Amino acid sequence: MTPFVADLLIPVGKIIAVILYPMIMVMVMIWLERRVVALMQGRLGPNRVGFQGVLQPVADAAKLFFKEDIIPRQADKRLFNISPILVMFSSLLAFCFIPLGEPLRVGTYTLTLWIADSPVGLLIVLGLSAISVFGVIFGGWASNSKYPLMGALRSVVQVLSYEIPAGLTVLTVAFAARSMDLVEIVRRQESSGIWYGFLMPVSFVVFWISAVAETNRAPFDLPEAESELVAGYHTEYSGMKFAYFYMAEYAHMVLASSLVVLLFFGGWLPPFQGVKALAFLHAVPGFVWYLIKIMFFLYLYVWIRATFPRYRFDSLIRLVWKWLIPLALANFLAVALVRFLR
Amino acid sequence: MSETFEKAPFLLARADRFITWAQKNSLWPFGSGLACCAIEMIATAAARYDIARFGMELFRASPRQADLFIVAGTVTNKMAPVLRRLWDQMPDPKWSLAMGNCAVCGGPFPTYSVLQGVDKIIPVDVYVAGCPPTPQGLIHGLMILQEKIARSHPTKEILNPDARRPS
Amino acid sequence: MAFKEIELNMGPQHPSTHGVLRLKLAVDNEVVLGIEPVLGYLHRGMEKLWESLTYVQVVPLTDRLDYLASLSNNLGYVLTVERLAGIEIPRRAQYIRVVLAELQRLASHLAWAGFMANDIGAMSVLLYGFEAREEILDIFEEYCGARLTIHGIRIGGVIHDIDTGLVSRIRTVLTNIPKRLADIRTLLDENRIWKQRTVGVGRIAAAEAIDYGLTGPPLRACGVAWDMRKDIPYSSYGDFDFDVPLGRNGDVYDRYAVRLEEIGQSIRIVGQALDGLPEGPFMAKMPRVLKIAPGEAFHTIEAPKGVLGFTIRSNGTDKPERVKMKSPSFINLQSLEHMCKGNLFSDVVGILGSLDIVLGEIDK
Amino acid sequence: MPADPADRPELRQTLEALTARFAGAVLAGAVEGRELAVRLTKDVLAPALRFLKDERGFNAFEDLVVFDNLQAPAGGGARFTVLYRLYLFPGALRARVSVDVDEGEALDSAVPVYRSADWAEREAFDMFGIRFDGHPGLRRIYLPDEFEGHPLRKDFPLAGRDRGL
Repeated sequence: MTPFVADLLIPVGKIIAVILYPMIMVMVMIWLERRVVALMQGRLGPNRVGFQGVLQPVADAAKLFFKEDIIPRQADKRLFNISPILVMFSSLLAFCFIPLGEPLRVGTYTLTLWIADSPVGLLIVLGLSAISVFGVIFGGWASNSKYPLMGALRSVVQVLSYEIPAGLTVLTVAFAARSMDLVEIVRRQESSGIWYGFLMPVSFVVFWISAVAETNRAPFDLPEAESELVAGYHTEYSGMKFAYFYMAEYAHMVLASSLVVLLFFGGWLPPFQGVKALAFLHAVPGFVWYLIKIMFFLYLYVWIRATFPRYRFDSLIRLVWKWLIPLALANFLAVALVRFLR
Repeated sequence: MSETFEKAPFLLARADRFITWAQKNSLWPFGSGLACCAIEMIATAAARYDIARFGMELFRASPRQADLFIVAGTVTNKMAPVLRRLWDQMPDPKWSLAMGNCAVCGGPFPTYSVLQGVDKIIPVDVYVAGCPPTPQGLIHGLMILQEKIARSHPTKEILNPDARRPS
Repeated sequence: MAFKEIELNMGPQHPSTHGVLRLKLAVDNEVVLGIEPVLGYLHRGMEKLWESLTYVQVVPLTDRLDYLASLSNNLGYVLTVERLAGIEIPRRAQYIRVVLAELQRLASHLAWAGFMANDIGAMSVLLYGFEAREEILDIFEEYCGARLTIHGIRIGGVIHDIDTGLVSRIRTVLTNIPKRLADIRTLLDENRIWKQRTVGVGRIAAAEAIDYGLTGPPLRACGVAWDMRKDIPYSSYGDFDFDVPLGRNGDVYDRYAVRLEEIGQSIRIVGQALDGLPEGPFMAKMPRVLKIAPGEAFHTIEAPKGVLGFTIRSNGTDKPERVKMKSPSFINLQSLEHMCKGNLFSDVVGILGSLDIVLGEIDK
Repeated sequence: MPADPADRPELRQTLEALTARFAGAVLAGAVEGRELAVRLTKDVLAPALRFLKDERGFNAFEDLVVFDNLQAPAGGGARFTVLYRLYLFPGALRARVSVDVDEGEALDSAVPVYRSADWAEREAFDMFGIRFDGHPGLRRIYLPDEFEGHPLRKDFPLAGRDRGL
């Protein structure tokens, strides 16, 4: 294995893979969302473009690519252009720290299925996904018109206040796994034989609710409420810039679901490890389990969107400050107590 | 470059086919209904007729992200400047469809406050007659528009901007 | 810090203004201080146009007023002309008119349920409501060929007779509607988010409602039992027994509950009308050119949106001297500011949806 | 549907009370079925509406109708006839208060009495040009403010005067 291959080809290959992975997941997600929401509403959804509408996201992206790129005259040019990049960049960068499976032994070389694995990978991913809030704020502010501004202000308050319960519940997982390293957390779940989702169900539920809220989805989609704010913070965006916002939203959903799977449902571990009779499940590679679990949570996102009405702003904030944060705190104390007594 | 374009080398023709295929199959209509035709437009997007099958499901509320302007209903003189502004706010390449007799030619209202036909203020690609046109009629109009897009040559417009359509 | 009141414009083009209504809102970051609706973006000059058409030619134009309930507009106008001209309508025609008007109320309420739920965020209810409404539109299409602007009721009676085949198809639709309604009810009735968005929002007291001239479901949601079908029965509504659903505290949730309840009542009325369909002609004997002696008549009906009234003055020729329409949505919209003051911006969308206004009827 | 044959006694009392209260101003009065029709002079309109609402219980304002008598001259020969239609809930009784107005004359507004008369009066001003004194914000409701002329007058052509746009 010449250093040229080891130090250049493989890392570049991995980087391309990490960029492609969310893009493909976003394409799948766009198709999945429009089909599933349509079927839930008693209609068919896109099924003319390619087999069963599979090429629909490709058509959307290509069309948006060739659209005229309008920058409103009264907009603040620099901020206006930076915000879609910020939103997209933060989610793609966060994907570098998401491990996709156990390292593979390829001949003599061990291929690690992630780009960077740091002892504080969890914090870095949370921090990076928080950068997207800046993109939304700059975008809403720079468009210099009333509806985007209101959308951006709503998004600021919502995402910041939902970071707190998310952070607290993530702490309980780190507490249980005694480390912040995502790979270590999964290995810890494997060795302890029980997934944290079942060990600490309250943490899972609170984290899931704040994950849905942070990605501005479903009942919490106030920043881009079509019926009130026309199109929320990305009202003034068109063409490829809007495509960034549109895809970044899905990328954040994939990021949040993969986080939930890693932290609470044992990433790439096959289910029912302990049971000897089901040992054949180990034959299936870890990455496949990982994908199945992520798809389940993405389906859950879409299911929630098709059923629930939208929260009003004050009830949204009351939910987090009166219910989620106290619950997360109590849960954190309980976990700490249990750890201390054992 | 434009002379070589006359011979429409293979590359540009293929690019045309791909671009028009993408534009044809992801026409996002602009959700602006004016009168009775708006209800039929929504019925066309609803479960039974479902234009989501052709990829037209996302009724964008903001003109910036829409590429098809369906003028569904009566255009009054008070609404005309608003409609023109909405049309200008839409990014190119954009198409428009005059749905219903009121939008096409003023319909049953030869009165002081109605604009006799929306093509007085915006260029119209497809006229759909009917008062209101049935969802099948509207879908037929949309299919004609898709054929019109398939025949267009976006690369020609990109290469020499002066050949651009009057907007 | 100087208090700066933002002037927000829910402009003539907005996803949830149900047409071309423009609301000038004075907003203190999301709290509504004042609303001034601006109308006229769909003013087609109907009343001027009617003065240059004959009585019979006006009927199809009344379809385009409240385009979600065109048969009710026809019924209102046609009853006024018949009262003016003193035409006697055969009982079978009156029963068929009741069947059509009540089916139209079903379609209008189902479409409204979809629009309102979509404004508050529950997208799927719009699709379920429209799917249920499509079945009723099939009946209209079979009866007289049109889905939305139906023009099914003429001066002197109705266009066609109802044969047994159509009666059985109407009955199957009547059995399907409650099933679809059950979907909508399970999705919304006890939904915590829906209740948070609607209970106690846009509340109006009964006395204020009457003073604001509110009519129809928004008024009955305040507990005021004013239903023209009961108070001044017309077109043989007296023969059917149905009760008038009432709300208690006149907020958005009660208007929602009253309208869904009315759907159940309308199904009862259509059932009874079909059972008791009398024999006889479906159209009175009408002169070829209808000339009406000078006079004036005023008649009101209970349209899905509220009390719809027509004042017609004749001058002996075949053209009306003046036709004035009293539109329920026009009067109901006046109380929007009273209901929205002090609420949040996202409640304005809910309250506007609960009033169920249609711009064709407001702007005439 | 012919009007109810039985005349309503309370409407008859209202008519007598009205004629007693506004002696010279009641030009004509009749009770027909469930409707009381009264023709008043211009200056007594607002007090009469206040009287009907407070003492006689006509609590709901139903409609405001304006007739242009250019071709069909009314009794008094005035250009416009303005009708106020009131409704008594729950008794289901109606009152038709009509006033004759000449061109250029103003009526005093009914908004202090019936709040929902606001837009109806603005529409009457927009369509006929009748001014209402005391109206909180009398301006055109349908047509743009720079529109000249009042469309529903008989002498206004259907297709409008200037075919702008």
